[in-house]
Amino acid sequence: MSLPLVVLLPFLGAIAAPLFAQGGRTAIAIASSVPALIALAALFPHWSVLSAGGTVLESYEWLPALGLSFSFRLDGLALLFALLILVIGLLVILYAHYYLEAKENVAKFYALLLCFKGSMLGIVLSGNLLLMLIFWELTSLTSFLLISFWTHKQDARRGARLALTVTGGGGLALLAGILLIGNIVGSFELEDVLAAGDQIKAHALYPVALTLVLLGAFTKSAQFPFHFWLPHAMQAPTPVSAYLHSATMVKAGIFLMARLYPALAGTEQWFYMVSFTGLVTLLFGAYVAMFKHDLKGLLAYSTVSHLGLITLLLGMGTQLATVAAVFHVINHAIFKASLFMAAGIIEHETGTRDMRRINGLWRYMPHTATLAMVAAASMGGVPLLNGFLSKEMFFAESLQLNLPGLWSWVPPIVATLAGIFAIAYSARFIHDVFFNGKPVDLPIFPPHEPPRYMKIPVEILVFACIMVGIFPTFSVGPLLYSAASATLGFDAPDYQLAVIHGLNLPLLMSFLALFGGLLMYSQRQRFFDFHARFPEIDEKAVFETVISKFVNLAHRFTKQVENGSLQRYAMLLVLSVIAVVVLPIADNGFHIGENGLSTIDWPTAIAAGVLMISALATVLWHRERFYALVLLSVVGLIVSLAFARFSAPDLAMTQLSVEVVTIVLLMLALYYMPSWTPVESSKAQRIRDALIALAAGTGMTLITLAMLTQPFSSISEFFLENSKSGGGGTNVVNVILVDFRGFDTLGEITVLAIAALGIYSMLKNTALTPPPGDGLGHAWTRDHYPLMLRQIARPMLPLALMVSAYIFLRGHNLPGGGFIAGLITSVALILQYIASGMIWTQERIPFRYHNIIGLGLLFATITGTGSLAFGYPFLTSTFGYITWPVVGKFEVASAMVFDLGVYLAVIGATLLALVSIGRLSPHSAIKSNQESV
Amino acid sequence: MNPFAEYAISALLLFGGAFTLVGAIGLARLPDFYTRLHGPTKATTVGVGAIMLSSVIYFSASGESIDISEILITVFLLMTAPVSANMLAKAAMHIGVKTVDNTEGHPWEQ
Amino acid sequence: MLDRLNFPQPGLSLTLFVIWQILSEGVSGGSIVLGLILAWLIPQLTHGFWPERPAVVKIWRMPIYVMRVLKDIVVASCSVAWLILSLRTPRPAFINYPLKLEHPLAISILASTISLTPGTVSADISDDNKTLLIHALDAASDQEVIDAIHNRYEKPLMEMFQ
Amino acid sequence: MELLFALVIGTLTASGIYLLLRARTFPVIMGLTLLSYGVNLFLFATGRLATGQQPVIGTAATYADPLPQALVLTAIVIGFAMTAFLVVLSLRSLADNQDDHVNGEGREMSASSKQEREVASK
Amino acid sequence: MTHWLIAPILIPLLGGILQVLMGYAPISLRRTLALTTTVLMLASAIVLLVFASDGSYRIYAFGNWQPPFGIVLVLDRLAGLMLAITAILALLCHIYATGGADKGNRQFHALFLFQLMGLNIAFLTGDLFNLFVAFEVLLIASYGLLMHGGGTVRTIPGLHYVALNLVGSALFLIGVGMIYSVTGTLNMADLAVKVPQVSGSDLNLVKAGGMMLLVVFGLKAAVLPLCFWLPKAYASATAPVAALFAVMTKVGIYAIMRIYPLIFGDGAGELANLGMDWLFPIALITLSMGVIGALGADNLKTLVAWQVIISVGTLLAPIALGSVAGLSAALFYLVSTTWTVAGLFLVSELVASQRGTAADRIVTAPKMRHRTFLSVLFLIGAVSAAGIPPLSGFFGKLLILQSVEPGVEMAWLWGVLLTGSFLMLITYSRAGSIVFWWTVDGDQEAPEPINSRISIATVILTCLTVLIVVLAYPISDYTRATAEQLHDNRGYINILQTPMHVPPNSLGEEIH
Amino acid sequence: MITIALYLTIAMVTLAALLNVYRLIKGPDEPDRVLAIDTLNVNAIALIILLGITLGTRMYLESALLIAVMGFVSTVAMAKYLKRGSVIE
Ligand code: NA
Ligand code: NA
Repeated sequence: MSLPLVVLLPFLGAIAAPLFAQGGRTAIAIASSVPALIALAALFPHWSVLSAGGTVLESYEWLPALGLSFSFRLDGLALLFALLILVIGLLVILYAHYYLEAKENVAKFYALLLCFKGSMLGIVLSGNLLLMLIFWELTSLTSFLLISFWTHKQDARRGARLALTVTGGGGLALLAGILLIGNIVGSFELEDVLAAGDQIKAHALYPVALTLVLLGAFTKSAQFPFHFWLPHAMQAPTPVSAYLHSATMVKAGIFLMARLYPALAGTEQWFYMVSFTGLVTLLFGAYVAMFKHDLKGLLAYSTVSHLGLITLLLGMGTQLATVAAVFHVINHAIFKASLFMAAGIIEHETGTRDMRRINGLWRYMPHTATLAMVAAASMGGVPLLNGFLSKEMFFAESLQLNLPGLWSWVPPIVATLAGIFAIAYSARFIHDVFFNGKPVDLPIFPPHEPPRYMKIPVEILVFACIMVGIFPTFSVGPLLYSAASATLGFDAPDYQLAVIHGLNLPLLMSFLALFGGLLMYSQRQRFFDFHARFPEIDEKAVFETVISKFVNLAHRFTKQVENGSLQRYAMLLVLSVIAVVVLPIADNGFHIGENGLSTIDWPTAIAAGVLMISALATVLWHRERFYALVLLSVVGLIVSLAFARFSAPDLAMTQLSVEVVTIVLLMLALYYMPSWTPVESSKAQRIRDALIALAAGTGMTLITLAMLTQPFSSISEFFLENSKSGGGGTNVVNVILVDFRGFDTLGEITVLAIAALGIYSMLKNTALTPPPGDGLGHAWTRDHYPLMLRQIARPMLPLALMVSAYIFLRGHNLPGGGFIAGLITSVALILQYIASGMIWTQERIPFRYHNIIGLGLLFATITGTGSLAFGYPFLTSTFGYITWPVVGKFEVASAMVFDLGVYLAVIGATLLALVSIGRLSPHSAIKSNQESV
Repeated sequence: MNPFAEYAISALLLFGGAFTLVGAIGLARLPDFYTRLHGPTKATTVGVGAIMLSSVIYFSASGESIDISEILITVFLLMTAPVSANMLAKAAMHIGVKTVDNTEGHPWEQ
Repeated sequence: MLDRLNFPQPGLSLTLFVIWQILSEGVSGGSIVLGLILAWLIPQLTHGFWPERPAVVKIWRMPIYVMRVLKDIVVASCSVAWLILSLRTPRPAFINYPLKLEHPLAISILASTISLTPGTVSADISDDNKTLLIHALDAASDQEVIDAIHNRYEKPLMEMFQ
Repeated sequence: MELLFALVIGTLTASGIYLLLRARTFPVIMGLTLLSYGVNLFLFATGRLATGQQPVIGTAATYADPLPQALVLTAIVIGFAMTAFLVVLSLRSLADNQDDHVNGEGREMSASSKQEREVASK
Repeated sequence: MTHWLIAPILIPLLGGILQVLMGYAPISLRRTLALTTTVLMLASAIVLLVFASDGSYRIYAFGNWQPPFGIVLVLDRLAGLMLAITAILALLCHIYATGGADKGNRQFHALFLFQLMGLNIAFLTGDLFNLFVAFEVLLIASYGLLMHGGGTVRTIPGLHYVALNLVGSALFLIGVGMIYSVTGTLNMADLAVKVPQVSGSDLNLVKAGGMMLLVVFGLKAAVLPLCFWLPKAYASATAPVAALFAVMTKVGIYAIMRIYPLIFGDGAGELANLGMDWLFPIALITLSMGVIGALGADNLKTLVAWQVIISVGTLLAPIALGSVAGLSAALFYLVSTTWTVAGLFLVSELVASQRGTAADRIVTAPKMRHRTFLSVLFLIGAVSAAGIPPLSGFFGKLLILQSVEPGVEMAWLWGVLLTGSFLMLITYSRAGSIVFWWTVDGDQEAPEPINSRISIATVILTCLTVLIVVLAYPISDYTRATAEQLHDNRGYINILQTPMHVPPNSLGEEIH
Repeated sequence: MITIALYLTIAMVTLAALLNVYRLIKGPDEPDRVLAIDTLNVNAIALIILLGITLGTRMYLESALLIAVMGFVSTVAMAKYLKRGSVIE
């Protein structure tokens, strides 16, 4: 339980810390330190196991489907990193306590810092690669939030986004790499993966996996060419820089390479990719660092360089190089953290980080200066300090590389060169800041020593530099050995951690570097002049530019394709259908089915001809809208005739009734619309559209023809057999509608109801100005409600109700039913509206259409639920025959009540829809008493 | 079937068909809208009426129960045709549809 | 409540009842009961839509009038048919017919009659219900048409509706 | 007969789709209506063509497939509801945008209609 | 047989009817009743989820007609899952809506409930034509909901949405017709039996029908090139509506998952895996288009709307691969993405409400009230949506990445998915930093404070992603089992053998 | 005999319909077109009755009744549109 606890504690702390906000900054800082202290205490007992070369494993199942588990694994390497994270974390908390100003959101800061700490611990303690990846990306996220802690600063926001983009993106590559490894090994458990090194390296996908994993590592550890985010991450508050960007997060990539060393290293690919990247980064970082005027910029590039160094060491592949790499991780963390803190103090006290303005601070803050100078010396690799030791090991290893021919000279030369640069920029850090005349134009003047306790973290770290530098074996020996062994996967070879190994080539190189560096610093102006010839690249700005270019490009592209044109969308839809439906059929060839064609009778043919002519005429004259509408109604009429012709009386009636309501609806709308459609598409477009339409039409024709001539049998036999006996009706279509498939009908009337309600609410606050006259320029007539029409409309209503009742009642046994009856009633009422106007009619209708709709739906539903009482499913119908005196025998069917619901819903919905449009007319608002008679 | 019924049915059918056709011919060839209005309102209605009647006789004669629903349709058509004509005439007068030259009198302003 | 259990429009109720018998398959106990129910129910629902019923209608004269009109329709249809089929150019005319009838229903019936009988179509009724615009397909003289209509149709209607 | 029926459906589909691709709401609605006629006829035809075989028990010797008829009935009603909604929506669009184009910001306007607008604005 | 299966349909139906009949009741009463309805529906959905998790099929035969003749509802794991996802989403959206978004239209609650009814029918029905009806119910309700709220911006996108869906409905009918014209049946289980037997010249028709339906479902799901109606429509909808719409595209995906493995699965002979070879590349292109759209979006809602399209592509790619692992991964991701995207819509609306004229546009504006609150919610949503650890979106993507076997498809899927995630990372960080961090001087005109219902609903919906992570094990177990159930269609086919129900106290003659 | 008469009648009615379509297309004015479709409705009624006689069934009569009702309302609405613009006001 202790390992997950170590990881979990900071997160719990992150939740808890803000609760202490009311207790003041100190309370938060203390609260934030608790998790680390507990964690240290929790890790301590494991040391006995680790020092004996063992590994602590704790595993809990989480998502076996993914191969993801809560596995934690503690070995020397993990412990080393965990200690760095925890200890430096504690120092940073203390430091930040003085660094942050009172007005700042300290709670947020500590919470984020703790989240980061937890994530970082998660990376190093994960025993499962996927789990590690989760923490990996979490560090990117928390780092993003920490860098942009001062959200009001543009540079901070940009730097944060740049960092997130690079490291988060690298994380995605790492994810792919890990997945590949998991795929090869069959497990994501670190134990399994580390044991399967040979299997991985032999796999065909090894190069891909390696590349992806290294992409993750390189981006995180700021290796060239992904280094550029790190300097911009320095926009973060200094505690963050010290912690994340020197000691911990940037080491995550190094950690990953070390962690997977047994699984991935030892091949040529590894060697070339890792060592070459490291080499370039080492040199490049060191070179650039020298020219940075920004204190933290210098430190950042120095960090880049040192990370390159470690990478190079890991890439070399020799055992001692690996030991050196691990050692340098420790040393770099120590001196760089202290340097950042010192830089932070300087910035804090002077108000700037520009080395051109900061001069001669020795006079104002000698204590800080001393600390910084020791740390800087360590960074430069001055003997007796920790930096020197690992660098010596590095120089030694650079000489051991077995490269062909002259190539073997390259590593030692580059190493020495980098050493020269390192001395030079360290010297610059010392001389330029603390000496070099007087300060120039400092925002805060004169600078003072910082608060006493702010220096404590620095003092501790500098003390560590010296301790390790002088007593390496005593101070870090066991830990280093344990960590190096864990990295290698077996016990590390013998090596000596001594201050001086004797007079040898590496020592010579060190001295070369020392003097070369000092020389270079003394001649710095020449180098500055040389460097100034190259334009300075602000990667942030480049990044912003690139991103906004991309955004603009994406925006333009999106606007191009998503151009808000229904014409295009509809065309794409139709083309899609043609592509996936019509074309394949055309490919397969078209067949007339086995049944062949039946003979044509001429009246039908003529009717069909009229239909086709009308349809085409509708297209041809679609610009004259009313005319097109008339033609459309002819099409509708013939469609209903076709239904009658081919044995579907119910359909014929439905089509007829719906047709007239639709036409009235369209005319209601047309009143407000232009009566004429202008030509808007070019001839080419029209031809294109016509071709598309023709293709679709041809497709439908062929499909229909193939279908109609093919024999088939359907489930309908069942309906025909059971309609009378099971459904109590002889009109099978109606029995299907109210019984066999009554649920469809319930849905259908619901659709109708919703449409009407939607129409009603959509038009509620709509104002439309009707045109003053028709399209030909005639003003509308005065005569709203013609006499003859009114007179005929009167008897029509009762007659239509009668017919409705008739159609309704017989529907179960003969063509008809609730739907058609409902439409007849609706149309009769519509006639009243047409003949006598909105107000007159509305006055005579004592109910709201909403309620009719609601009642209709309710009837249908309640009838359906009736059967539940008898234990039967919803919509089970029942019927029976009752014999009454006089009346005789008649049928009572529950389906009729359902149909009544349909009837009511249809009336309510149809009229609500039409009346809602009619209400738009200004006349309906005027209380007109035209109806005097 | 009763031969008398057959004769009656056939005659009514042909009569109805002929009148329907005549109405349509009128619609097609009369010179202006107002004259064309006469064809459908009368000839066609009469034609359909005759066909309906033949249907009534046909089904009555072929042994089904006497059923005169068709009459209802005819009555309905007779009731509505004048109103349709009236509405259309009013629409035509509103639009100012041209009359044939030799028309006496004038349509009203709408 | 009880006072609503009447027949607000007895004529309509009767008509509806008869129509129901026509529609239903044969007169039976069931159709009579249902017909009665509908003949009562429907006017209850719709009487508001028919506010201006004539006070007195001599309804028994109606069948005679209808028979006359039907005969005229058939006879005169033939003449129109002939006119259509012959190649003679018709002499159309718009005729202003002075109405004596006052009741709107009566006017409507007259106008319908005019439209149904061949050769004439009621094109419009003036706003004051005093004049009927008739379009005649082939009119010899206006007055002839006016007289014919008045004598043959308007007089009987006046008798019915006064 | 089948060929005739197929041609009718094809014509309706083609006409419908051509109108669907127009730039104004009204033709689009008409196109959709035509298309739905075609579709309803097609769905109806899936039960194959039958003459005088209305599926009313006792009125014919054999019966047409009643199921597609029921489906088409449902489809007609639903189609009506949808069309009604679309019609009203196009009215609403007319009210909101002062014209009846179906295209949003990226309206494709040809020279002729621009001219027309200019003329109209004078 | 249990009547529970109709509960998720009848509850919103009756609740909706009640809303229609109570049009003039005070709004507080209507809200209470409407919310009660949704809560009851959620309860019923959970009951069904529990039922379904035993892995059996439950059927409900309307009218007590033996399938394939009558319409049946079929409850299996997939249906249970979809019901639960929708019900939870719906309740939260509904609570949000009662915070004030439901004003201005008395029909809002009715439309909302009918929409739920339509969705639930779609998830439960075992009948192809009834699926059409369900689609229409949910579509027509969605049209109404889309137009809810003031302003003129939504009419044109609404018009496009309606018109295209009308074409879609027509295509659906044609597709159903083609399939019926050969198989003579509409019941999905029966189709699963009959389609593999199709041969000869009938193959063409069924194939055409199947592809036609795929186009229709693709339109509903918004795959490229049929997705362009979506961004503007969703972006212009009122927040709770847009959030509810997060599940609408999933209906299309649901239909694909339901129908293709069942009817055109591995055992469908010549029609096996119909259309899936099209679907895979289309899914990836859709995903790419979504990413481009999101990258180029100039306001948050549009960005989120494109995220919907990204989700669609992400979901369909593994579905197209057709493996159990793929389906399972897709289902897991579906749970996550539906809620996450919905939450983002709500957050975007809140942001818009706090920024005056800048609304949710990705531009600088004076600092908003509740910035921390909103930015945290946005962060959670964005992290989950972009598929970055540790939130649920990541696990979904991880499952999807793992579901594909090494090969060309893997390269494509991984490449597109990971690049997409990368670009979305950029997109969200850019949008978030501009909207939340990059403030100019000045004060917002004091916007209305966010009322507690709204914030509770938003917080819960946004944080569901955390819940998914916590429950990842049971959820992934469930989706795995669901995928297995989908992949093996024998169980579904067996519903045809279900004996019809005869109640113990049968009333004999009175009921047939 | 009835058969022959029936066929002749169907032929005449169909021809009549064609003439109506001619008028429909030709116009020249909108009222002409509405008149043509009104007449077409009546022809359709006739055709349905004739279909019923041909098939010997009364199943289609109500369709004819509906054409009469619906056709009338449709004609009236169109006419009103032509002169008033607003069909329901
Ligand atoms: Na300086
Ligand atoms: Na009778």
